Amino acid sequence: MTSPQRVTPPPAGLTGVQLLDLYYWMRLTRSLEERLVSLHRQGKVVGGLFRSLGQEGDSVGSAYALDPGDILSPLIRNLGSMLVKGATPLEVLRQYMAKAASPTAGRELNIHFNDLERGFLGQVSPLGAMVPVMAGIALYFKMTRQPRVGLVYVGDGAMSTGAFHEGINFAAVQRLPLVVVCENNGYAYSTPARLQTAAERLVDKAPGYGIAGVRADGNDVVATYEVTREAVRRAREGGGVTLVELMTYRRKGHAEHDDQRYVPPGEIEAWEGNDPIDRHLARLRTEGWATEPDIAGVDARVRRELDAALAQCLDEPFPDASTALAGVYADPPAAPVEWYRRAAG
Amino acid sequence: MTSPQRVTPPPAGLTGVQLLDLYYWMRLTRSLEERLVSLHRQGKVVGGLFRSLGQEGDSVGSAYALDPGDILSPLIRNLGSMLVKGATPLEVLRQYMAKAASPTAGRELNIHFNDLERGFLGQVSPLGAMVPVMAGIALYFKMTRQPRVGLVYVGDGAMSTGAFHEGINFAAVQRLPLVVVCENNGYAYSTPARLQTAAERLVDKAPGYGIAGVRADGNDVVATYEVTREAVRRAREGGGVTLVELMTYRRKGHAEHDDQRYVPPGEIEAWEGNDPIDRHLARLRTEGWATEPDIAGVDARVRRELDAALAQCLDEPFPDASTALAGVYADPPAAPVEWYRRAAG
Amino acid sequence: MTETTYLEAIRQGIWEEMERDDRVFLIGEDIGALGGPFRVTEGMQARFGAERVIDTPISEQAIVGAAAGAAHMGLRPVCEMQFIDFIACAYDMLTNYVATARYRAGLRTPLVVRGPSGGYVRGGPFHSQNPEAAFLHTPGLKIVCPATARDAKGLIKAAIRDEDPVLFFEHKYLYRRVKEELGDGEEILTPIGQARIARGGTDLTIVTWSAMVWKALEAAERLAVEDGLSVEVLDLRSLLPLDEAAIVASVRKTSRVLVAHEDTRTGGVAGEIIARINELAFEWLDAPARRVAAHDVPLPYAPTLEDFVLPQTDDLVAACRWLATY
Amino acid sequence: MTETTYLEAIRQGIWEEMERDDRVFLIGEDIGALGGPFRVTEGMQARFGAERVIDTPISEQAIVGAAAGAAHMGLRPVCEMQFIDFIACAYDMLTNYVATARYRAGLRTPLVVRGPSGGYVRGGPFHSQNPEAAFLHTPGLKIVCPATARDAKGLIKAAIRDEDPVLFFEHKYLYRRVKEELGDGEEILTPIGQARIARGGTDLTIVTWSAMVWKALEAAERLAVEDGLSVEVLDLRSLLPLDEAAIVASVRKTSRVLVAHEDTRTGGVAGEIIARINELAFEWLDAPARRVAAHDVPLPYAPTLEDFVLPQTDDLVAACRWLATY
Ligand SMILES: Cc1ncc(C[n+]2csc(CCOP(=O)(O)OP(=O)(O)O)c2C)c(N)n1
Ligand SMILES: Cc1ncc(C[n+]2csc(CCOP(=O)(O)OP(=O)(O)O)c2C)c(N)n1
Ligand SMILES: [Mg+2]
Ligand SMILES: [Mg+2]
Repeated sequence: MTSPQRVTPPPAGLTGVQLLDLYYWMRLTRSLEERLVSLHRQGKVVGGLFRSLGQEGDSVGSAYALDPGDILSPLIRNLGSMLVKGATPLEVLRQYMAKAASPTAGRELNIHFNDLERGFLGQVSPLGAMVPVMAGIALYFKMTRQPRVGLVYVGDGAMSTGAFHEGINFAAVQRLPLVVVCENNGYAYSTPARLQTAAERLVDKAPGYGIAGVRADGNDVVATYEVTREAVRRAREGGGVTLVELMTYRRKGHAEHDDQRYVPPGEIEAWEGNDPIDRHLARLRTEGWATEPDIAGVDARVRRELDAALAQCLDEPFPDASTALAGVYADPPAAPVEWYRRAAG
Repeated sequence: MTSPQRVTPPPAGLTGVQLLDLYYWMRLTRSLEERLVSLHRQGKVVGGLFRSLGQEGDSVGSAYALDPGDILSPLIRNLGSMLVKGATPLEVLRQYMAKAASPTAGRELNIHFNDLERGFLGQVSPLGAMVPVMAGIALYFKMTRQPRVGLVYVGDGAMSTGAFHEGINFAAVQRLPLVVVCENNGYAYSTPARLQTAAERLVDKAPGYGIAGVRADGNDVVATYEVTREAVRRAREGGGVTLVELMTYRRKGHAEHDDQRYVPPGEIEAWEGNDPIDRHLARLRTEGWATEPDIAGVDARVRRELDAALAQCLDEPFPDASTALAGVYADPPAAPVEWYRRAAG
Repeated sequence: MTETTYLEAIRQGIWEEMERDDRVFLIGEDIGALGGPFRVTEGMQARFGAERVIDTPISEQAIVGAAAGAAHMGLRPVCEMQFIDFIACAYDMLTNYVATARYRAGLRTPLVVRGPSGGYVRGGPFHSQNPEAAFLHTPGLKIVCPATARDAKGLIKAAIRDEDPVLFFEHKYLYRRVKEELGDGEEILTPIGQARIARGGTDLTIVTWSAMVWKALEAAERLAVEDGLSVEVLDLRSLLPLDEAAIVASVRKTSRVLVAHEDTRTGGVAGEIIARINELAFEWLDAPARRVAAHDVPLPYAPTLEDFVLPQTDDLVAACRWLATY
Repeated sequence: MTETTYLEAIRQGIWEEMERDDRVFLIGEDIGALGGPFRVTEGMQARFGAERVIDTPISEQAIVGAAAGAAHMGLRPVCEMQFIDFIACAYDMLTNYVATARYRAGLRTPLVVRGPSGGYVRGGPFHSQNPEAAFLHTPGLKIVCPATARDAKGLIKAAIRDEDPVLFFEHKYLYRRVKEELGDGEEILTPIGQARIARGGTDLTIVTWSAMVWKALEAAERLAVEDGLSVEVLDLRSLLPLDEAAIVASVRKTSRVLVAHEDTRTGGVAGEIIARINELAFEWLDAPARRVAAHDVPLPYAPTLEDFVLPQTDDLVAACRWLATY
């Protein structure tokens, strides 16, 4: 698959196959979201839809730096990270459409789902909460002497939460194998980063926690991979926590309904010229890591996979109401049916 | 009062009167605590007793840097700051002994009391909470264009709380006239600073909030005054938040009942040689800012004042039970008396 | 005259108070240029400036804590929780600091915390909560939950003028679904702590609040038509303080009572209400006071599940029939 | 045989579980060298090492959150809140994350959060709280509140072995005041969700838990001697799940019931219990089910005030007399 006309040494030690792989994951992410946009317009997505357009590079590049056995916890916009870690488009589609067969059986939304075996722990909505939780997973790795690493994403916004602070600080003190990836996409909903923090760079928080800090271009999937890989290595070798700040931009609104009225004119357009997929494709082409047929092959594969996933789940049912009460506790196994739902009390 | 044999220029622009004043406040703090220790042994202090032995310098020096109209919020160990801001020994004694005539009428403990006119807002127990609250007071100063400043104390321990993080960050973004004084006394209860943070210096957190940071010797009352004064000036002139780290040491246990079993041998003794009062006295003497009669005069004044305060309140009553229900709300003015306390329901 | 939605009523209420009293200011996430996710504060930053409509970092503890500090000094902050579910992040600040400030320390702390609450909108477990039970046992707080556009306006205004901290739980399902004429130029103020008889009746009382009022009214209508039952619907409007007198009066009249709320049953507000009914109207009860509430599970996302877990009009009808024939 | 205090019983329970199961670990502030402010974890770091007895920064959210993460992976964390009042700081983490994890996402989260709670110790508003009402309406959590040394040991062991998150509220007033013989070598496990009849009786039931059990026993004794009344004292031990069957059985037997708790009345746990009694034993009631609870104020510091605000044995006696003569 690596093509003969290659002209430079492989970036970040990645093989041609891996470079094409990165393209595959980014393309899959974007195309899956595009499918979700049409489903949303058709009213098939039950709740809101959150896009990562323009941020596929940082999600994919950072998740790609993990090994099997490592566990990550995504943000709402880390669809790409979930996919890299083995979540399937079918699962994601089912989640958004609240299907009975979805990983959470229709209980939770979008990418809020987990598989600790594959290595992802879905987030909850209260921002920052996953930082302490992932510190706990890293604590488990440390206590059981397993050379595994946790990675948790936070936004430029989520870093303002108390939970973030308490979690990263605890992990730092314990020198846990944790990588904290700050996706700095310029906004938290409508709030620009300058109203979120007075710091020049979010990575400037690292010394205050006594941890390593590094900043990279999040729209360069390879650079993202490279800095995260280094942070993962450090964590795995007992070097403790790294704060990785990835500079990127949220080209779509906070969610589909957001008209981005608060964005200065021209800003989005400027970032369109800095698209992570375009940039990676350009690299693949100019440095000769992939041929046109390679690329077309990936595109076709993505289409095929998404077609298949969609075909499988589109007409699946919602969960049956009778499933609503099970599993709040291991014991008792189900909450009681309220008396007004039965004949009488 | 300034003596003729003065040999150096006044430190930090303080006059001889002021330098002796600093001594007065430190001595008052220490002697008041010593009185409290005997009261505690006699069972007259209702709850716990928290000492600031060896930390009087940082409390007094920092509070002394404020102007009338400025407001501070103390920690449990900032008795000295409260006194400088106008809280009286009588009030403090009454608080500890839960007297009816205490500022909180027996509802709250020790130095948990307020007078916004004099410029102090007592803390609550949940650590860190006062940082957002004091940010709100500074916000009020800013919104009403008053050249006033807020100062909030946090311990090396309290800086680990989410409330600290959210409060200082908000204040930083809004460029509020707030000074955050970290009293780094080496311990939070039994927890040494290295288990509280992996940072080398707590002041290293400042760049992460985009604010000024400065560190000083907290056992040098003049140095403490000087750095805080500069931070207060910056705040008053619209320069925003400063994090001031004052290096000191908690020579007594967390509270009177704490046997300090966790402290390495020799550590306390080493710090005894670095006593803020001794150091300041030595400066007064060697630099000639005060004569022996000046110093003896202060000591006598402190004794006199404490004798008087104690004489006044020692036999005062506890609050009457009938006062227990008033003032939860402005309206209704009192909680209802529970039915079992009355004839019948 | 045109009709005003529940959402617009809240907006108007805040707006009027901002115009009337320059101590009032707003603080929260994305309330400025965006006007909040539901546009409750739309246009306010343009009108009142960024100093009185403050976009904060994502820091609920700081929002509430800073509001408390400003309130001590005489300002009147109105805090927005972007979704009320996130009020959990400010739980310590609200219960330990804000609620106790007057009692402990004589500090006035007039502030409002408001935000979109409630389900029936496919919001999943973190965008559908009804947090009133979490705060009911906190002396020092007040809690209001308007059901109508008029009360939404009247209660937000009363909350802003109140001398104590008020939690204002607005129901997002009602935002645009409920509207009424609000009379031009009339000053609407709903006293905190007073219930409202939403529908008079003599056979049975439904005590409820917020969105559930509308389901209760539907149920009452159906029971009138299909069963000839006269059901009184009491809209509490305030939960803290609770209008005991109104509850007792209605129960003494009808002798049968159903307390209905959207939140889960165990530990929900209905328990408190039933205990009070028991204490104050036991002799008048011809049937046990009963509760209709959500099933005891986190609120799931799928429509089928949400519809099953949350109480529906049919459930109220069934429960009333059970009570009426007891 | 020697008597074991309530505090020592908790310590033993934790110790035994640490010995038995190396997945169990402790996490909290000052629990290592210090052994916690009350010495509940005394000697544990020396025995089990700093990896299994982790001194944390002052970060309640991190303590609970990290415990949850570790629990997902199969460990069994026991978190200490230095005073239970500070559990308020972890409210979001507990209610939104921990409690929902199994239902939302099939995540096992076996963890215990424990800490000194309760008043009668002149602790003032922030070192005296009873936080059970704050968590009662959270499906997914369990709540236990032991009154005796035996149950303190039996419930902490059961809590650690439970597959779900358990809040263990130990009463600091009982730490050294309550003791009993615990039988050498006997494995004590108290099933979660089962009440205990602390004293049998036929005329009236007091439903209560934690420190109030002892006051109820005192009251029962006085009422037996002075009034010839036979008062049953039901020690609930667990509040979530609630032992409905035991409550109902007792109420059906005595037909008069007092629910007593130390926490403030409005929104307190008694409301839930009275609602259930109403639902399940209404026909058996000869008098209204009534509550004895603290007055609705933050808990003040002065002895005179604390004694007035918190319910005392005299109050229970007065309330029982009122009920008995209804
Ligand atoms: C504690 C909390 N407060 C508020 C919200 C509402 N909220 C959801 S996403 C969001 C913005 C998040 O911004 P950021 O962390 O930068 O992530 P991004 O959306 O840019 O990826 C907000 C305010 C929340 N989820 N949690
Ligand atoms: C949120 C919270 N958690 C725990 C405590 C219990 N506690 C009281 S003081 C203290 C140690 C404080 O240490 P530090 O902030 O360094 O202040 P210092 O006592 O050294 O002045 C702890 C853990 C508390 N008050 N608040
Ligand atoms: Mg962002
Ligand atoms: Mg300290």
